[in-house]
Amino acid sequence: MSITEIVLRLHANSYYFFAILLFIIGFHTMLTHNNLIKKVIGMNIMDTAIFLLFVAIGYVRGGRSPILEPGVDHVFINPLPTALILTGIVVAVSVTAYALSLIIKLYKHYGTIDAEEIMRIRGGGSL
Amino acid sequence: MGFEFTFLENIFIGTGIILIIATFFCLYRAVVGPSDADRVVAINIIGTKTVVIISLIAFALRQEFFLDVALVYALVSFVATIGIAKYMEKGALE
Amino acid sequence: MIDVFKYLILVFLVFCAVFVARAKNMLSAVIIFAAYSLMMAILWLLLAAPDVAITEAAIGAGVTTLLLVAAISKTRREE
Amino acid sequence: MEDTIVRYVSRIILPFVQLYGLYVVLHGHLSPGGGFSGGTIIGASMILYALSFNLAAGSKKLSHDVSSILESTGALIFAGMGLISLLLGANFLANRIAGFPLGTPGNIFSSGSIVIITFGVGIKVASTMITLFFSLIEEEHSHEHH
Amino acid sequence: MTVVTNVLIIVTLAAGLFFFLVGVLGLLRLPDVYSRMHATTKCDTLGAGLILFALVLYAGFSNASVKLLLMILFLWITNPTAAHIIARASYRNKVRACEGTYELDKTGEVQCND
Amino acid sequence: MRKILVLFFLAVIMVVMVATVIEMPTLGDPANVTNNEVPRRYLENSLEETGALNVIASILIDYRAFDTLGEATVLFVAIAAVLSNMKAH
Amino acid sequence: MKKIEKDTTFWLTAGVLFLFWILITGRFHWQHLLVGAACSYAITLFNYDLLLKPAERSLYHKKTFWKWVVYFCVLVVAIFKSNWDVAKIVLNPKIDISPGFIKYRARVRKPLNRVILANSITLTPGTLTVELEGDIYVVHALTRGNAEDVSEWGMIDRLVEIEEVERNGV
Amino acid sequence: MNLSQHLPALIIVVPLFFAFVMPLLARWCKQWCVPTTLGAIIFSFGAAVKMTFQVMNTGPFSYYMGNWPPPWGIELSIDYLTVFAALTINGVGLLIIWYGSKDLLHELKSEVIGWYYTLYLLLMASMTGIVITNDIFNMFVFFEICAIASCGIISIKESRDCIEAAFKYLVLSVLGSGAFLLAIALLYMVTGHLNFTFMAEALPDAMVLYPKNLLVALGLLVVGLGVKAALFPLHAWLPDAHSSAPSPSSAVLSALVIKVYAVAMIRLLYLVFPRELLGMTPVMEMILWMATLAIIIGSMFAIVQDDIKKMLAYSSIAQIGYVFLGVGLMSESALVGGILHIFNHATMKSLLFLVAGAFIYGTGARKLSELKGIGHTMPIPTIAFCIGAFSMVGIPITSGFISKWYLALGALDVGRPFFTAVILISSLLNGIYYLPIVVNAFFSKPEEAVKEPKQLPRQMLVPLTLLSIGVIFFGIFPSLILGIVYRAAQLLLGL
Repeated sequence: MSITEIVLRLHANSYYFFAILLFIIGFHTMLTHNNLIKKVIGMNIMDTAIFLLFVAIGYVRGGRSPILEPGVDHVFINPLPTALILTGIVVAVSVTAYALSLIIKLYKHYGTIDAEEIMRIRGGGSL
Repeated sequence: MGFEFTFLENIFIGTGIILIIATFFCLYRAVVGPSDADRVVAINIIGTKTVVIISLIAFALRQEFFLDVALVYALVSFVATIGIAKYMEKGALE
Repeated sequence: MIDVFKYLILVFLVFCAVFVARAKNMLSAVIIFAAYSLMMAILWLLLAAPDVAITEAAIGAGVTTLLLVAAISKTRREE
Repeated sequence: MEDTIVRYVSRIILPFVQLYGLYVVLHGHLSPGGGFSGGTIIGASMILYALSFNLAAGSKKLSHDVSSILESTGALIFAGMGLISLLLGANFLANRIAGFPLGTPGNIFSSGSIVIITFGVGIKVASTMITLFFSLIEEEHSHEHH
Repeated sequence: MTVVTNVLIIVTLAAGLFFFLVGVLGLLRLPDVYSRMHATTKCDTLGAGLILFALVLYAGFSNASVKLLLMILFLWITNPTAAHIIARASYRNKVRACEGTYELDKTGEVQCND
Repeated sequence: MRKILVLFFLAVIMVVMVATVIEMPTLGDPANVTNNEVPRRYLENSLEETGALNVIASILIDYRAFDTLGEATVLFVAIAAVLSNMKAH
Repeated sequence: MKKIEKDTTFWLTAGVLFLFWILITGRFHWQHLLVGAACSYAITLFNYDLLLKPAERSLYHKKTFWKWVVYFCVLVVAIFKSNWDVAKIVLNPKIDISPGFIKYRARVRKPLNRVILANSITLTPGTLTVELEGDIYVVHALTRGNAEDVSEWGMIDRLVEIEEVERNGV
Repeated sequence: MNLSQHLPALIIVVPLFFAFVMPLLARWCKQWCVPTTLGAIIFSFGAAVKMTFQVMNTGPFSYYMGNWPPPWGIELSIDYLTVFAALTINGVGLLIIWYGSKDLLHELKSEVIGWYYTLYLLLMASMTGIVITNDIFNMFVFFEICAIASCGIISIKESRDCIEAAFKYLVLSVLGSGAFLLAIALLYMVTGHLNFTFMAEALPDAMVLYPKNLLVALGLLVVGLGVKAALFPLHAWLPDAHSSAPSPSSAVLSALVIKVYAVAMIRLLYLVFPRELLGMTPVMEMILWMATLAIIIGSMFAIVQDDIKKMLAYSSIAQIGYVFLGVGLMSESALVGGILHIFNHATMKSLLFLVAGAFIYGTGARKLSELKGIGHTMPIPTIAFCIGAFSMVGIPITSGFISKWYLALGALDVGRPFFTAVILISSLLNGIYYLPIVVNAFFSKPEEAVKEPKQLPRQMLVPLTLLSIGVIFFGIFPSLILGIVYRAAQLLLGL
């Protein structure tokens, strides 16, 4: 495959490509940062990236969002991924809230929210 | 898109593009700061611009119920700004 | 035309994600993350998913930001 | 926050935010939105109240007892609609087959159980968002009193 | 008629865009938070108002334009408030203003005037 | 050292994923396999089967209502977990 | 439970909310109207403590209505002017400002009017309300000229006049 | 309405329903919390039993949520494997919470006990949901409930180790869920379905057109589920989480939660992915080697532990390896062994954790060195511990022997005696760390800490006894459950 072809494919699938890029960035944030809140934000970015990929699957060129008008005929997008991702967003916010409450408690017990410091206080292991 | 854009719709999209480019500069301000207040101002502006961009593409894509989303933004971003400002002032949210 | 629009937003998102990772100050990370959420909503609209956009608007820009600020206010701010 | 401007502006726009949230909830089957987004908007309005006045006022207005009842009620409405459709002889969470009237599309009271469930979800999500925020904020508050 | 409306829309849109850009430029160029806030609140409020008003003209008399007008109203109420609260937060936390900023107490003077 | 390892790992993932993206079905193509009978029925019959104009609401609360019940439960479980965590002092 | 007194303010708020509902739904079927009425009533009831008490309300008085209209028209003109000012400053290659904080007192009594004044100050030329405590305003002015303007500025006088009319009217 | 027809839905919904009511009960009539919880789980257990008979008599069946047929709505599938798993979950879960209703009183503050029951019911409902749903996205939703609920029952105990462990577990769970959701996206993109059956039908075509997509999806699926099931290199969260939690939580996490993900993986790999795709890739081989490493290294780590719960946690890593060994070998006997081990490990590991909890309850000691001679002062729990330990080692007439026997047979069936040797070696390793405890418990002088233990209340003794009887009973009469396990394996392998 030549470079032009690859670029054209990536242009055609641009949402997928950027979703993957965002996923990697979020994943990187989650892996390499010691600050736990940063980890949570990275997790959120990762989640949104996956949602972007998922919603992009349902897109149809020229499609309208699926709100029916009786008597009018339109091309609609595929509504299923959108419906699924609504669920996903709520899941993400629940996890975020719970993770933040754990972080607050960790801060209360350890006096820090740095993963490495917590590990040092506990002794051994890695997060 | 399944239809040709009219002249005005093209203008709307063009306006949107210029606004997005402007948003990049706001992001620059949000990143470099220097103070927290600068960042909050930047995010406030990004919020306003988002509302406008959403309204623009609602008309450009001929889907007027997108305006609901813009209205939600106008309402909710205010809450976020107040929250951040309160934290900045007091160091706590209560 | 709309492609340019799309790419600009996507690049904006990538910038936001990178800057979130690089931010030294937690509050600025949260603020940039709020900007990320705001732009994401436009993307959802381009993908013709207003329901997701409206939820992202309320949850991503509003509640998540406030929860993160709440968590920061309870903990330390600098990295 | 003892700020006159924010206080008055919140006082003026809060009812509108809440009404808009209710609109989003109740028109979930007609326009974008639904229980989750609308509920979050209502929750955000209460958060705004707590921010612009203070936490004590917020928890006085919607006490923990009330919000925990609302939470359970919302979830129980959802599960209860499913069980009602069982009683009506259909499978769990059935709508038309269970015999809920669908009404005329475009009206608020249409589409059978959807609008009821959306309303339940809206209640639940609103109280959930409020409780999540308050419990994250309040912790230190009660700790100080110890 | 339509030509007139179109021209009006484009002019309003351009004006709004101009003010938006001025706001962004101000955000970038001005020296401290407070003066940046001048640029942003005023220009953003007006810019958003103008662009949304252009869309109102485009939509004509419909539900959409009502929503747009409501949006303008909300923005005009909330934007100055947000600006004020940010300014207050930074003022109380003694965020440094740029060099040459003076402080004046005119409470007495105004008292005399009336 | 660890950072380099992580970066290498992420680079590998990136390369694999981009290679996948290149071969994925074209975005927005109406002939994609996802536009099969499933969304077609949602779009064509949801009005008479559920009576909701918003197809997403009809999927969310009728066709796949069990998912949404699960979603409400996720919120509930988050509340239970957060409160049990925060109130325990 | 405190007894809720359903006075004019209550019904007026409910009415405004109902109008808002009609505006955003844009549907006039009886079901929508019924639900809208119920919702606005419920929300007014829920937000009873937020309603403006008689001493605070100022916006809706018969005699001052036109004065308010004029006020807002002047405000819009002032906003345009302020934007033009800012544009001139920002687009100037050399930024020419001399910012400062000015503390002054305005003789506006009602809190809501004070809030309106503060927001108007924020929106109008070269000034930004930084703090509002009692009737003391701390204003950030962008240029020396703006700072001088504040005291002889028409908005305050208009508000004071409105308040006087209101007081005399009641 | 005919109640028995709706059991597949009710088995999930009834615990959910009572979980929603539980906060109100906990606030206003506390004494009803325990009976309600027990009642809800007894109902689910009864439903599982009823469905087992139904399946054995009339074959697998499915339930359509909201009367929408599969590609459109959500389908719950009741077949041999799912009903077996549901039976295990609700049976063992019932005994654990019965035991817990007393044990929790001394481990938790009184104001959070209501939340514990809420979380426990939600955990039960979500685990049952994961195993019986036939829809991949629905499975994801239940994964999330399960993840948060299982973190919740760890962090509910106010100690810093618990919170730290819960956070670690949560982060890794979220990573796993993220990988799983990405895999769902990739699979949905090329098949257009979310239902297992329909996906399986569409996959052979997709395999020709978009092989890379499927391979990446497969990899993400295995990694995502592997993290959640603590498959060997991805197990970092497990020891802390399982050892610091309150004993009933440790029991349910170790015995059931990680197994549920294993069941999900079995169902996805065998029912959805076409055999050719699995043959094309080294996925099965990788699972096999990971399982082997898990068995050996998990046991080695367990040997060096001094904390009884930590030792049991490491032993869980080894034991989940057996299940995946059965999955990876892909022969009938091995699969039977693997599935059977899900049940057997659930009973014996919950027994061991509960006994550990009883030791801690009675003496407050959790170091193995402090527990010497406990057989003299707490005989019944110690005998139960012995039974569990023998079963872990795989001594005949205990149920652990049966599953290991089938696994060994399965390894020989496919001509890989190496894995039989692995099983033998691991039994030896298990013996090294379990038998000294048993010997010390009975044949050394009681340590100071265990001299005068608190007497165990009946609510704690009865579940222990029942579980130990179960371990022996299913070791002597394995045919009772072997029938259903055999059919499950045959269904999975398409025989």
